[in-house]
Amino acid sequence: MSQEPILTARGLVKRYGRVTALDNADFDLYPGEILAVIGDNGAGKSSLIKAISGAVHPDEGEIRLNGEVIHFRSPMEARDAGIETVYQNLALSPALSIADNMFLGREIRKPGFLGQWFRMLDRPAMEKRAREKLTELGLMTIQNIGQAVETLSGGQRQGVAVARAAAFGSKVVIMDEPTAALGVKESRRVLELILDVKRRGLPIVLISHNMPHVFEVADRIHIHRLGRRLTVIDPKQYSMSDAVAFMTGAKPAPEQMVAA
Amino acid sequence: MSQEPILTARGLVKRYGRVTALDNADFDLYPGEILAVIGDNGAGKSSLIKAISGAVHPDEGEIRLNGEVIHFRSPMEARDAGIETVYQNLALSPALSIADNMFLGREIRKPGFLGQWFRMLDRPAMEKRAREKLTELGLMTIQNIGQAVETLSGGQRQGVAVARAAAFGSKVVIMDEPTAALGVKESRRVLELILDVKRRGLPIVLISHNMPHVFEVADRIHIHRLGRRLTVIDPKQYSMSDAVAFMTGAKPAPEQMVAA
Amino acid sequence: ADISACLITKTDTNPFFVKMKEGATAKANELGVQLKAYAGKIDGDNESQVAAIESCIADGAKGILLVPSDTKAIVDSVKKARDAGILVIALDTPLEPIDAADATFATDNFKAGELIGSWAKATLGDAAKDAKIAYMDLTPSQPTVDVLRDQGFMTGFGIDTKDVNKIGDEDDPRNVCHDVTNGNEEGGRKAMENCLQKDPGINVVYTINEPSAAGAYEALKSVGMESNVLIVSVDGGCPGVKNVEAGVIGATSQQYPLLMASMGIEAIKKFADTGEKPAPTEGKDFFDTGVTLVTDKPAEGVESIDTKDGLAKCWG
Amino acid sequence: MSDATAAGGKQPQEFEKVLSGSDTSVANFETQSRTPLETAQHFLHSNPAAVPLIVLLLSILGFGIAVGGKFFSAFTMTLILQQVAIVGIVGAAQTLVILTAGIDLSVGAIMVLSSVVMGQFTFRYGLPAPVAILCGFAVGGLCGWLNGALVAHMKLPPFIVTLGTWQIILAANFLYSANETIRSQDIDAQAPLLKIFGETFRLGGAVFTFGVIVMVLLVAVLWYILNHTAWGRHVYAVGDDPEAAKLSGVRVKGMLVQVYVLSGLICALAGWVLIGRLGSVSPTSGQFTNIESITAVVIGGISLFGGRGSILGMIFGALIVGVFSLGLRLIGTDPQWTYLLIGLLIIVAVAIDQWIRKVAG
Amino acid sequence: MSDATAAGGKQPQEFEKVLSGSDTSVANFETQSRTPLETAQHFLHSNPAAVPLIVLLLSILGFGIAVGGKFFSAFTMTLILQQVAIVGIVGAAQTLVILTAGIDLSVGAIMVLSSVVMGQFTFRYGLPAPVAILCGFAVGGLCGWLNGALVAHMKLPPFIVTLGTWQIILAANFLYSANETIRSQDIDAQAPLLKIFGETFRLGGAVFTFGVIVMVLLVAVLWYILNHTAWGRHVYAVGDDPEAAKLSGVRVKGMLVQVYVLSGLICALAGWVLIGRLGSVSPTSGQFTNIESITAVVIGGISLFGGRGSILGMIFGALIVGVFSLGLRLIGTDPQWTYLLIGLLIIVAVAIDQWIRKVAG
Ligand SMILES: Nc1ncnc2c1ncn2[C@@H]1O[C@H](COP(=O)(O)OP(=O)(O)OP(=O)(O)O)[C@@H](O)[C@H]1O
Ligand SMILES: Nc1ncnc2c1ncn2[C@@H]1O[C@H](COP(=O)(O)OP(=O)(O)OP(=O)(O)O)[C@@H](O)[C@H]1O
Ligand SMILES: OC[C@H]1O[C@](O)(CO)[C@@H](O)[C@@H]1O
Ligand SMILES: [Mg+2]
Ligand SMILES: [Mg+2]
Repeated sequence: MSQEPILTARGLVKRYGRVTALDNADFDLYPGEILAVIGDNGAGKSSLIKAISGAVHPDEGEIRLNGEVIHFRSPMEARDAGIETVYQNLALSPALSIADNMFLGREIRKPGFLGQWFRMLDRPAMEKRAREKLTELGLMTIQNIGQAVETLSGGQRQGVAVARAAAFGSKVVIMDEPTAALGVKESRRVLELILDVKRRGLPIVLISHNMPHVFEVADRIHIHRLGRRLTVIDPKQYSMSDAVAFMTGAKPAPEQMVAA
Repeated sequence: MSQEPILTARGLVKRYGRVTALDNADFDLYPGEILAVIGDNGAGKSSLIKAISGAVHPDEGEIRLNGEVIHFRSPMEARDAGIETVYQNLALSPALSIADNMFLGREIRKPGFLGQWFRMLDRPAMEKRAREKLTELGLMTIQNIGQAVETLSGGQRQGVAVARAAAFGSKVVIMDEPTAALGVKESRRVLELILDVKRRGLPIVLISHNMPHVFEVADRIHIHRLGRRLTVIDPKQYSMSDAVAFMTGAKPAPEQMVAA
Repeated sequence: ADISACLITKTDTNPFFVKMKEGATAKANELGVQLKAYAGKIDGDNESQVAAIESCIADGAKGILLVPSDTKAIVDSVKKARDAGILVIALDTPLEPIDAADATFATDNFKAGELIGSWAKATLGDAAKDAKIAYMDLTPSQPTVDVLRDQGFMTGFGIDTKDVNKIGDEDDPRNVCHDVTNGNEEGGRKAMENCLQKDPGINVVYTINEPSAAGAYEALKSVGMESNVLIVSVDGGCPGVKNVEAGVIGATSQQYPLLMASMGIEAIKKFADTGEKPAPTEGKDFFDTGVTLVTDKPAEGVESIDTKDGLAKCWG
Repeated sequence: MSDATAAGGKQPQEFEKVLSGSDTSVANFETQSRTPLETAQHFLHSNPAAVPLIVLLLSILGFGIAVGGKFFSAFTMTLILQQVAIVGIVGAAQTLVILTAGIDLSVGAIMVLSSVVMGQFTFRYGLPAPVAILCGFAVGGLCGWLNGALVAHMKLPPFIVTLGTWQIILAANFLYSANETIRSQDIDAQAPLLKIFGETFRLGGAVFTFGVIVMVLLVAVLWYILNHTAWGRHVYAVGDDPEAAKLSGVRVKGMLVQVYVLSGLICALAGWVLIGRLGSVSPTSGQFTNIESITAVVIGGISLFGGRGSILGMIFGALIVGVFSLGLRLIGTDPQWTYLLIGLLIIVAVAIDQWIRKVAG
Repeated sequence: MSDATAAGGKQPQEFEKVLSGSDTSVANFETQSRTPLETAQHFLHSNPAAVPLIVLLLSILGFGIAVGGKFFSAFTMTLILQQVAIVGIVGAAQTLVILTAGIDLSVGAIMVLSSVVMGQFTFRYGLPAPVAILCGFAVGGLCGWLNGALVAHMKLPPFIVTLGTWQIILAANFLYSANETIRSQDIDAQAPLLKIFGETFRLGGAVFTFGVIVMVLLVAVLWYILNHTAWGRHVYAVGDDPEAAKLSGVRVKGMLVQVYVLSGLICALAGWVLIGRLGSVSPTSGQFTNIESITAVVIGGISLFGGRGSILGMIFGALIVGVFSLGLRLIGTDPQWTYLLIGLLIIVAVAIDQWIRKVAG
């Protein structure tokens, strides 16, 4: 594509005490694409997307959204800018209801007087919209939208998190290993959801250790190694074996990077 | 095989409040085999192996080890009987050292007077043996056996848990999704380790959502659905598609069970 | 040479002890004595006083002025100080036994109680026969001041005290309630409320000191009973005397903490200079710093001064 | 460049294709017919303030029977409310903090310092009472801000922070006040506004103080805020899982600071009410208010781990303690029996709560 | 029956075969040359008792300079030890409980009740002193067992359990003792064994009580047990992550009960030492011992979340408080300044600790 990237990062550095989790990492995401990020455990994938989504502050480096330099001080600001993230640990509040969780930080208030002066929440509206989102995404049947998230199974929880991101992302959706704990059936549904979001025109970042899944859905694959971007490959030009070989250091990475 | 099963369970029931996690589940493990357990999220796989390893007490049902009925009141007793388990959440103490973790509950005391009267731990001996185990299993290079487990990467942690089970299991080794969070390389090492343990003559129970891995190493596959054993299949006679179809209810399970 | 002395009070929050400290400090400056002051965290806090005594020993003090919180439990520590050659004077509250200290400078607390007891009895006249009395006592451990004033009041009122060393063993039906106040406003209010519940007909309230009397008064006021009840107290601080003037308190037994403090410092100075120890008042086992009943409604047969005189002699 | 597996690109793996036929019904573990016991448990489980309310009603009933008619009098009932007012107000502050998984040992100290500031600013510096009262609130808010900043920005455990500030604030209170008590008559004469919450009015036999009214209003307003505004839901989210709250868009640090500041302001309000209750400004009051407020919160079924419970539970908890204390006095037991029974009550209340959670799953 | 993918059985997937050639070196993030600051941080990080030890030495030095030579005298130094003995012993009990991620608010009450039992059983029932002392230990152990059983078996939060038992035990103490103090003279005459820990012996200018010796021995023994026996490691494991400890073979419930019982027995020991220190048996003592012992533990760098810290840190923490208290008293500051400074100390000590953890990563 000849388009400009929607989201870029250059020279990101993040240190945790003596550990350097990000070591001059770069990143590019183009409009409408599914970009997979793969790498060994501890390569720095989660740190990368946390830096991009405002969950941690990089020690060095620059992030641009649509060409403009941004400095998110909190995940809230990234969300306000249209970047939605499914974190590896889901980030749901166990004791709050499904609807409360989906709307946390972007609650709907009652119209008119009550909402404006008494800042009263519009529970029915939020529950209705939450139910719609879940149904629309065809993800699962949840009987009671008011039930606490802690009463859901692991798969259902992952579903809520994914649905929240898919429903509210207006510019970018990022998913960190959204299928790690899921079974065959549940994983497939998440993949379908990802393709769905793409069809709506949003670019997606997918972190995953599952090579067949990555090669099935990704338009480009960002290979992360030792805290930095090693290379970006086109899944149609390289095999899974190649990708694994690059990512584990079994083969040197190709010199030229694939411009998307 | 015409042998007697080493570990059996009949009619296990376990309820959590209104949820029935195990609903009359059966289970058989034969000597020297790798038995895979597969099933949807929430099917009750973890509950099953927790019941077998003494981590939870089934409400009903009977468990036999080598034909004798057993009632483990704690994981400790299961371990004393030679059953070692890698739980889904690893069960490592973050602030304790690798050596302390490996020997937790089976510490080695100093020989002679100090050990007998003052119950003094033999730190050097434990560290030496821990290092040996980790090296012998060829799993990874850990510089400092005295470092706290919390300073290890996710993969290294899983490695310590697996090594502990492999090293101490004398009758049975159980692993609950030991590769869920692991990368391609790290998962492969765990599979090799499993084959290694089998070569030492121990039977292994492997819970996994990764079909290719399951079909690669399993001798028999126990399919769990809605809290009970649906069927047991021989991976040489059924395809992955069949297994997935049974486990998700897409196809009815074959009538006759495969005696191993 | 430089003589150093210690003042250890029950708390440093009761105005009585605040004044005592001021008086002692002034006297110490005058005589060139170095004074360090210590206090417990709450009334009844014995451990802080033990630690304070030890500090004084370590500090090489010549004398200690002590207002003991727990009059029995502190005795051993006092002995240690005396063994170290320090003069220990109990102020306000005698030790048990009283001769555990080298000297005691105090109000005659039994008499203080007796005065307000007799006054209440005389004021009530015939009604005294079926009075309903509530006692706002000090702390559960019943230190000497607590017992002396409480039992003194009963004696003055004509109630059989049974064991005069023990509060609460009486069987006179006029005693309807005993509760502890820790000698402060909050405790006074709570204790009074509790007693009111037991018997809303209470018409005489004995209080261990003026802070607790103030609290008890608020409780009475909140249920509109303040004018039906006779409150008596001990202390005679300026706020207390004003309360007598305003009719909040019927009568109070005035004590003289500044005198206790200044005499105490003088005694220590003298002991340091000459080795001589202070002597008790004739016929008593302690030095009596005096007590005077203050009321604007004098009663027959009970000697008293009015609030104008009381205000002239009050202490802060 | 490409091998066999690469051919699989853009295609699900073979074994995943069968999924289209998989069972789409959702497993329903729920037993259809519920026994009355189960229904009750479910109700109790979903209404966290119900258990303390029931305990409260039962204890009123119990003492009513044991003590007789006098216990049911409007007089007794309102006296309980009066005795509970301070703990109820401070308990509201404590509830906010505990809902965020914190704990505030300094509440009593903040309350007393604020009341001393209100008094001394009026009498020592001659400020008009309303100004002095505002200064008292400012000091309360400031103490709360200090706690909040240490907890949120320095990431210190709330127990430790407030253990420290408790001692600091209390000592500051004694040093500043020079332990002077301000007398009731002086307040009446010069600044009756300080005592406004001690004013009473009657409704039949019942005597209410303004302090009681303000407690009830405060709890009602906080209940509304906690349950019907975004800010309130964020308080729960922060206590439930701060990391999750942060990642899903709650400004956790800001929330924590706000909660502690609000708690400080409420303690200042309690300080004002305290002046009304004692009639005077006494720097020695409130020594046990922290423990009493935590007790009310705990008996009220609010989890010390944060994120669970209702502020209504706290007020029922405070009333239960009030009913027990007064009831036992009326029966005529030694006050020590009250402490003993309240100790038992704490354990029993929490055990019941735990049991309901467990059985209701 | 078998399709394309089944052919892969017993074979790794294609893309996994390349792994044989993968990089086998282990990523080494560690910067090779450490600056002296980093080395210091690392040292402090791996020796949890080092920070309080350094603070202790600095504060002794500071007060030595401020107070003058008298502060360094053997007499003063040993006096601090004497004053710290009770808090140090109770702090050892508190340390055990806090290491298991618990907290014990009832320690002071157990201590006092045990001392009262030792005294009253001797004087009220005329039992021989050794028997009465054993009874005191039995009562202490029983109280601990009650706490432990409620925490381990009923799964109630330790804060709530001990908030309850604190009140229960204290009230039982007052009811049983009838608030009677047993006087020093009587103990000397009839049962001097009760006061044995108050006995002193001299070494030059230093004055040691047996109470001090027993505190030092107790801490040394517990240090050995916690660090060099399996039981001790299990205490840490339980506090670190009880679920993990249970699954990896620690009898968590049993351990918890044992820890609380041991804590109760240590409190009983403290009760015995208390008789020696006060000379008498006083049922009103120990009101602040719970807060004081928690303060020592916290300043000693032991985590309130369990599993981290050294019992040596606790004793240094207790000594720091002792040095501050005595030092400030000898300087002659208002006692309120002492409380204020100790409050500051708590916060600063924990902030430093947190900072070291953070920077040392
Ligand atoms: N909060 C933290 N504190 C200290 N070290 C951290 C922290 N977060 C990450 N790290 C370290 O940074 C490195 C990169 O971690 P990161 O989570 O980004 O890896 P990852 O590629 O997402 O791994 P995985 O595939 O296992 O999720 C690891 O060595 C990890 O231990
Ligand atoms: N401690 C618990 N309390 C309540 N419900 C539980 C508990 N543990 C398991 N369950 C429920 O029991 C059912 C079976 O859970 P289990 O963990 O055994 O499933 P699983 O097959 O291991 O799933 P997964 O593949 O996601 O690990 C689920 O519905 C789960 O929600
Ligand atoms: O708290 C009791 C103390 O209060 C006083 O009456 C002063 O108010 C003292 O004489 C007494 O010791
Ligand atoms: Mg990650
Ligand atoms: Mg599982």
